[in-house]
Amino acid sequence: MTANSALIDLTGDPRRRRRERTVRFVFMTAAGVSVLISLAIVLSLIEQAWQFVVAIEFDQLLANGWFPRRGRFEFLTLFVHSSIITGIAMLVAVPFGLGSAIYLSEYAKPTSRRILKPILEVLAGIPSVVLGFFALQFLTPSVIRKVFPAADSANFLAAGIGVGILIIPLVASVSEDAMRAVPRALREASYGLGAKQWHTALRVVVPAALSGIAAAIILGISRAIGETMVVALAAGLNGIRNLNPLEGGLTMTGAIANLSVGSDQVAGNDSAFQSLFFVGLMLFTLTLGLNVISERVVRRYRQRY
Amino acid sequence: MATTSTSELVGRSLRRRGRSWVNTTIAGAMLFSLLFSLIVLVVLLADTIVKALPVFRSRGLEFVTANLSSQVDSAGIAQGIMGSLALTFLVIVIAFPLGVSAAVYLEEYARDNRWTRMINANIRNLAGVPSIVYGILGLFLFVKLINQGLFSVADGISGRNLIAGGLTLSVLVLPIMIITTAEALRAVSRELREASFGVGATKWETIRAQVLPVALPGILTGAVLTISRAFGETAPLLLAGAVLSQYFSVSSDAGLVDLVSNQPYTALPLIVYNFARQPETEFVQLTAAAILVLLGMLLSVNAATILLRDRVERRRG
Amino acid sequence: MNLERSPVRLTGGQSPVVDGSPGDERTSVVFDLEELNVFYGSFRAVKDVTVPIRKNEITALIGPSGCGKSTVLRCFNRMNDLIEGARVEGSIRYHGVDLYGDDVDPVEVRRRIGMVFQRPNPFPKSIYDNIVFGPKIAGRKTGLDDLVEESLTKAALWDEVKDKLRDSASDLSGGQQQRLCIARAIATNPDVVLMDEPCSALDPIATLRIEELMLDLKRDYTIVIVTHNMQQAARVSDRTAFFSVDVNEVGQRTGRLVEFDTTDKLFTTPAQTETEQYITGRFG
Amino acid sequence: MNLERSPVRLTGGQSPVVDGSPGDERTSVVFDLEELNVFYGSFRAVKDVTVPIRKNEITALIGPSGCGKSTVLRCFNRMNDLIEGARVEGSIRYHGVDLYGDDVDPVEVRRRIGMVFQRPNPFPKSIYDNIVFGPKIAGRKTGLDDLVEESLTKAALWDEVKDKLRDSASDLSGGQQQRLCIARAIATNPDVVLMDEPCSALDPIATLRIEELMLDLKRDYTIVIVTHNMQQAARVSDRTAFFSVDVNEVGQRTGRLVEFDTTDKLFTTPAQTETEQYITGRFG
Amino acid sequence: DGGPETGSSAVAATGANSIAISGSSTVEPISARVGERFDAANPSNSTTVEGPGTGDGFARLCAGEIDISDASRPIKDAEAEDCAANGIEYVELHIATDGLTVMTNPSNTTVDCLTFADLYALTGPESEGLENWSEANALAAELGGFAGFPDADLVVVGPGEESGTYDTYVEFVISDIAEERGQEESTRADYEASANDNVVVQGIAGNPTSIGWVGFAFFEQNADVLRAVEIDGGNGCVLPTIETIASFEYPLSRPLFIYVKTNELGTKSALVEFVDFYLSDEGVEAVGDAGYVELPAEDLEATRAAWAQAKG
Ligand SMILES: Nc1ncnc2c1ncn2[C@@H]1O[C@H](COP(=O)(O)OP(=O)(O)OP(=O)(O)O)[C@@H](O)[C@H]1O
Ligand SMILES: Nc1ncnc2c1ncn2[C@@H]1O[C@H](COP(=O)(O)OP(=O)(O)OP(=O)(O)O)[C@@H](O)[C@H]1O
Ligand SMILES: [Mg+2]
Ligand SMILES: [Mg+2]
Repeated sequence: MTANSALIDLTGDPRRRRRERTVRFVFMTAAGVSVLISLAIVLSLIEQAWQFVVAIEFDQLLANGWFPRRGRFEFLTLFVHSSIITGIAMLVAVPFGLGSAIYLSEYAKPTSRRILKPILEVLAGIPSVVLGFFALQFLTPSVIRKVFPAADSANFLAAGIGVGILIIPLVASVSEDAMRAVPRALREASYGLGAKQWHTALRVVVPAALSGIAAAIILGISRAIGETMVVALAAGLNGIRNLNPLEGGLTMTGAIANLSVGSDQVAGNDSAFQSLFFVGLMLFTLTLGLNVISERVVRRYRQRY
Repeated sequence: MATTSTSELVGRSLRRRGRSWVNTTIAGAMLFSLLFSLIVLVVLLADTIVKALPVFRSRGLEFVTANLSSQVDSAGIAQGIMGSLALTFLVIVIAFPLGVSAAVYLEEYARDNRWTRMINANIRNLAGVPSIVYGILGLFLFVKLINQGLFSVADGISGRNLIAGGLTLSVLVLPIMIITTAEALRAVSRELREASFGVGATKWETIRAQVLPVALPGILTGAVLTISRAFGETAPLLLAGAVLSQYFSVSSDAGLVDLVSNQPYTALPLIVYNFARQPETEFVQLTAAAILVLLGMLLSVNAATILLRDRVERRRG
Repeated sequence: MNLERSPVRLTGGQSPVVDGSPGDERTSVVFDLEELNVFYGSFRAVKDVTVPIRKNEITALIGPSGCGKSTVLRCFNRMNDLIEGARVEGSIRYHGVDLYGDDVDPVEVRRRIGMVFQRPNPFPKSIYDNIVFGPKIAGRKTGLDDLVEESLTKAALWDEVKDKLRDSASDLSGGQQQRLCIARAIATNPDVVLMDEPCSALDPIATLRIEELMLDLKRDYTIVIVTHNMQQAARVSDRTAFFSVDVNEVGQRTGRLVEFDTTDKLFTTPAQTETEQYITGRFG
Repeated sequence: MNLERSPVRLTGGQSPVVDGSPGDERTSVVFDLEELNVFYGSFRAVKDVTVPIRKNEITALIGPSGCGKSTVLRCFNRMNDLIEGARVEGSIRYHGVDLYGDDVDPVEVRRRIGMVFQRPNPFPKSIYDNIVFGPKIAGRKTGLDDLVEESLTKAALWDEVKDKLRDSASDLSGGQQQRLCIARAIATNPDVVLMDEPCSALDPIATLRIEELMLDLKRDYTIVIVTHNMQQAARVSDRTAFFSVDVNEVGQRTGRLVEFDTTDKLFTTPAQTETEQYITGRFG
Repeated sequence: DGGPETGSSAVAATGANSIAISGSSTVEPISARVGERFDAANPSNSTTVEGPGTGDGFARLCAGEIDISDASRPIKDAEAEDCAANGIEYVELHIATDGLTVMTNPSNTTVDCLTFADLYALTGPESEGLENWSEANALAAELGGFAGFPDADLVVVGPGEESGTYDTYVEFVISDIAEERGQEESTRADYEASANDNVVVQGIAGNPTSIGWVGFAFFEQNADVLRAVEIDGGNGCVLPTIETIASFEYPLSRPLFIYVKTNELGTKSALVEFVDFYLSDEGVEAVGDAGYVELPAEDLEATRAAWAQAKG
């Protein structure tokens, strides 16, 4: 018997074990890359944005309007313009996105769902530059100008609607997930009390999924603020603060795009281009914050059910 | 007797009072909000086709094969198509291996600790970063560094080349690739893994021979998303060195290395953007035509990947 | 109405023994199931069930898992309408009215026939809103506060929650939640309450309270309860329907009614050996 | 090794009765569990298990749900390593070698100690590939066809599938799939086969076939089987370990070994009242 | 250094057979045409022509990133110092003339001729916020312009600040007056700016009471929907025409240049050939094709001489 124990060798094949370690290491490095990327983003933004901030006088950030070449860097203007477009976009995306979600999760039968869901997926696949062209060459002339002949060729309304269309699928899919996470038991309880379908949908399911829907909206806002091409094409380049949706103006993303296309470096005026990184940093912080918030909100309903 | 009347009373009280119009209107409203997206799609496509028609009529497919030009009537999008295909290829060879490996590590190897959760959250957030910010990263990290000869293959190499663009787009889509792959891996049953370990397979053997094959369709679905995203992106390339101009040309005798590392490039969406900025009606038409080509290529890229996925699924039965 | 129908006694292994038992005349029939068959798609879940449910009584449905208790129960308020492909054959008369008649509105049916489910499923809203949900959608606007107090009192929950009506119902214990669901069900003032294993998710103490509650409630309501727990059926119900299940070659389980009788009779002197075996726990 | 250890008989409610039974000397000990404790994180799932597993015998682990049968079984081939936070204290000696020793490669352990799971889990590949996967990764390149035939024959599946070795294993019936899993397990030529409720997902006929199969297999292999089904334990096993479970105030269930003995003895004259109650079905 | 970081930056002056041109969007059409024709003859050559703005062009030229910088104004001292600092040498080649054209909508008949004073009053830094022509009268009169503007909405449209056209306009029209009045040497910020001259054209064509300025080429191409305004630079009102511009009689005439980096002329034959072609009779046609005013013979000779000397 005791001899037996000597016979048993469980140390296994060292080559296989070595290979395991190597593979594991390779994969780990790959995962590490994602961290490096985030670091790279943050560092490159901060490094350059800092150069900008030290290069300019503080009151240049409060000067009237966003005119890099004149050393006027009123970020507030860009922010206001971005907010206006985001607002309009959400006015489009929330009702249509939520409606779609409610229909898909509460009304559509599995078969019709399989037919209807792809509509949103296709829409989600349309490149934003295409919607930018659509906003500039169709929405403005053929829709908005028909209602408001006074509208400029580049205006917030068209850009906002374009962005809104762009994020309908996002809002729809995230809030639909939330609604489908609502347990069947709640629906049965509602029907059991003699509720009609719309009672159940709007008074039971939607309230129960509210946090998820909120997350969807926040995500939508973040996406709208970050959207570039639609804005660059349809919202115009006006650096003077403008609150009229029928006229255009430069947004955060628009400013970055514009600077990257032609900033007109004149010797001794480097900060004109550096401002690009400053705006980029602001944009990054803003969207990151929104995403983190929506993360939190989502986790709330995830753990509820 | 009394009961009969109860029966009638009950019968009446249970009677259906006509279709509830509230119910129907609300259902209708919800359905409409969904169909709105469809309407938009149809209008967008119809409008584009109408605007593009003159180009196809007068030039047929010639403008697809023609290069950029300062003359509207001879300007074409060939360089954009080549550029986009090249970029997509680069994304496939860079982002897929990286993304899948990262996902495999996070799902299969990493223990569930704060560090791992941090990385996962970080990846989800990266997926939400505006694409133009990735452009800034590309400009700073790739264009600039390559210019300063960091990755330089030869001296005086230009940072405004396909490699810079490809890297930028790869970084952009990496999070999507990781997330979708991770989901696909999560869907693989624990039983399958235990079966494999039970016959003395190592982790890697289990992943390679059992888990990845089963997860492949899901991974390919991620691939569809990734490719179409990369293919349609414009903003990051504005900064990542793609040429945005009336005219540029590529040397006819540039070798492959030279092409990706040293020649100017552009992409189809950028050409769309540049055309769309020009107000003349000729350019409006040209833009629409270019958009149709863009959408067509997107569609076929997706279709191809989806077909591939179904093939895989069927092969696995 | 078929009150005059004299008690039928069928015999023979497979055919159910339905005993009207003494005292039929005392209580009127609320539900009258005849030759009820329920299908899910093509698969028949329950076969030829014939059972009368009497007013102000507690009727228990017992039987092994998968024998179709829930399925049958969900026919009483047409809950099955919500399941794709679910189909009913045979007749269910409610006070003599065919429940599945064309001009019958299931919404109305569910309003008059409340239901309590296996696992407590309060809405993620305040206790108050849980109670008033039903009445509100039924169009009631006034006297809601009184209604809440009344329902909660009937459900023996008032004292425990009267100071936190605005708190979220999710914070209640399992037993309290289930009683809240009962309160919610009776708030719409139904005349029948259906309960599908209402205690299976609760601890013994909570269970006991619910059972006492049922005995109170039966003064005002007719109750049908599904339970796995034979002691419970014996403790609370006046009559019991025992279902069994036949498995066919492809493994489909079709439930059938084996015996229906007063609970005492069924538990003391069952007419069917199958019943006896089950209640003595020798199978199922 | 501790074969010479004279049969211990511990007494007293909580402490397990481990009986070496006549004939220890005939058969050698393959596994030797001493004071085994298994933890999931901080929670102790199994307490102080001391059991010897003997060569070419079938040892059954029985007990109520949650008593830790699977947990113990998964220690024999270090399957628990795969579960985060799972920890083992005490010793498991395999032919005298400490299974959890530092220089032991769990991969090697699992190759020598095969496992069959509760639900049939063939790889979504061809029958052939299912069998050869294990040997291939173990580095075997030649004679695979013979190996496949041999393993399938041992698993009493060869005749049914020999004409469709290239078909997908998913198309087999549940019983066939489970036998395929057994064939897959013995293809790596282990000397122990662990089975966790191998028949719980199968119909009676399939179950019978598997049981016969086990009796054949024990000539070449040592078998440890977890089962809920006491008849099965009685039918197939030589020795039986009966586990019970203590529930602490916070409801955590910690399993412990109540009695270990030859199956005849344990089922006919159990030393512990707890055991007797369980096998006569009066609890659990 | 702003250069290496510029957005569409850094077409590094690279391999022997690739030529990178950037700078003025006004000159871009000329260089693009030249490049196109040159490549047709030399397929192995790679040319990139971009038009982010004159200033960007100089920044990159001085950062050594490009071979040729298009310019719609002469290089500024600061920019020249930049080049010197980086050891970049260049030759300035005058290749065409442009008449910066002030224009309005054809339906606007009240304005035929404007002085710099008028333009300053309408578009200068002090006009910021003005929304009606008549509001500019006071200042215009004070500065000795014609004034007498009607009561009509004032819409100012012009090329973006990144364009050389903008610089020229400021330099010609605004600078002097702004200087003596101690104002910022720039136009009002609240005008409809566009990087794309065609958008400017459309803005004016689309608005009956608008005023704006573009390069002569763009005006000429759209002469049917625009109306050029005569400019009085002190010697009476002059309408921009090919002749008046070529002769610099038109006060807003300006030379268009290309600045060629000379550091690598020895090693980079392609660049030499390219510029040779640019200045050849065939190349010069591009100027007319692009809608600009070709140089009088003697000026062209001067340019060719300068190039010949630079080649050494
Ligand atoms: N939605 C459904 N679709 C298809 N089959 C169903 C559905 N619900 C139940 N069944 C089937 O109908 C039969 C009866 O199910 P039911 O839930 O009524 O049994 P039960 O007596 O309530 O069992 P339990 O006591 O476990 O609740 C079962 O075979 C079940 O598989
Ligand atoms: N992966 C795990 N993590 C945490 N606790 C676990 C895990 N697996 C099992 N447990 C716990 O360990 C105890 C024993 O589980 P185990 O599965 O071994 O019981 P069992 O006897 O196999 O039950 P069954 O007969 O139902 O399979 C149970 O309380 C269970 O909740
Ligand atoms: Mg049930
Ligand atoms: Mg188990």
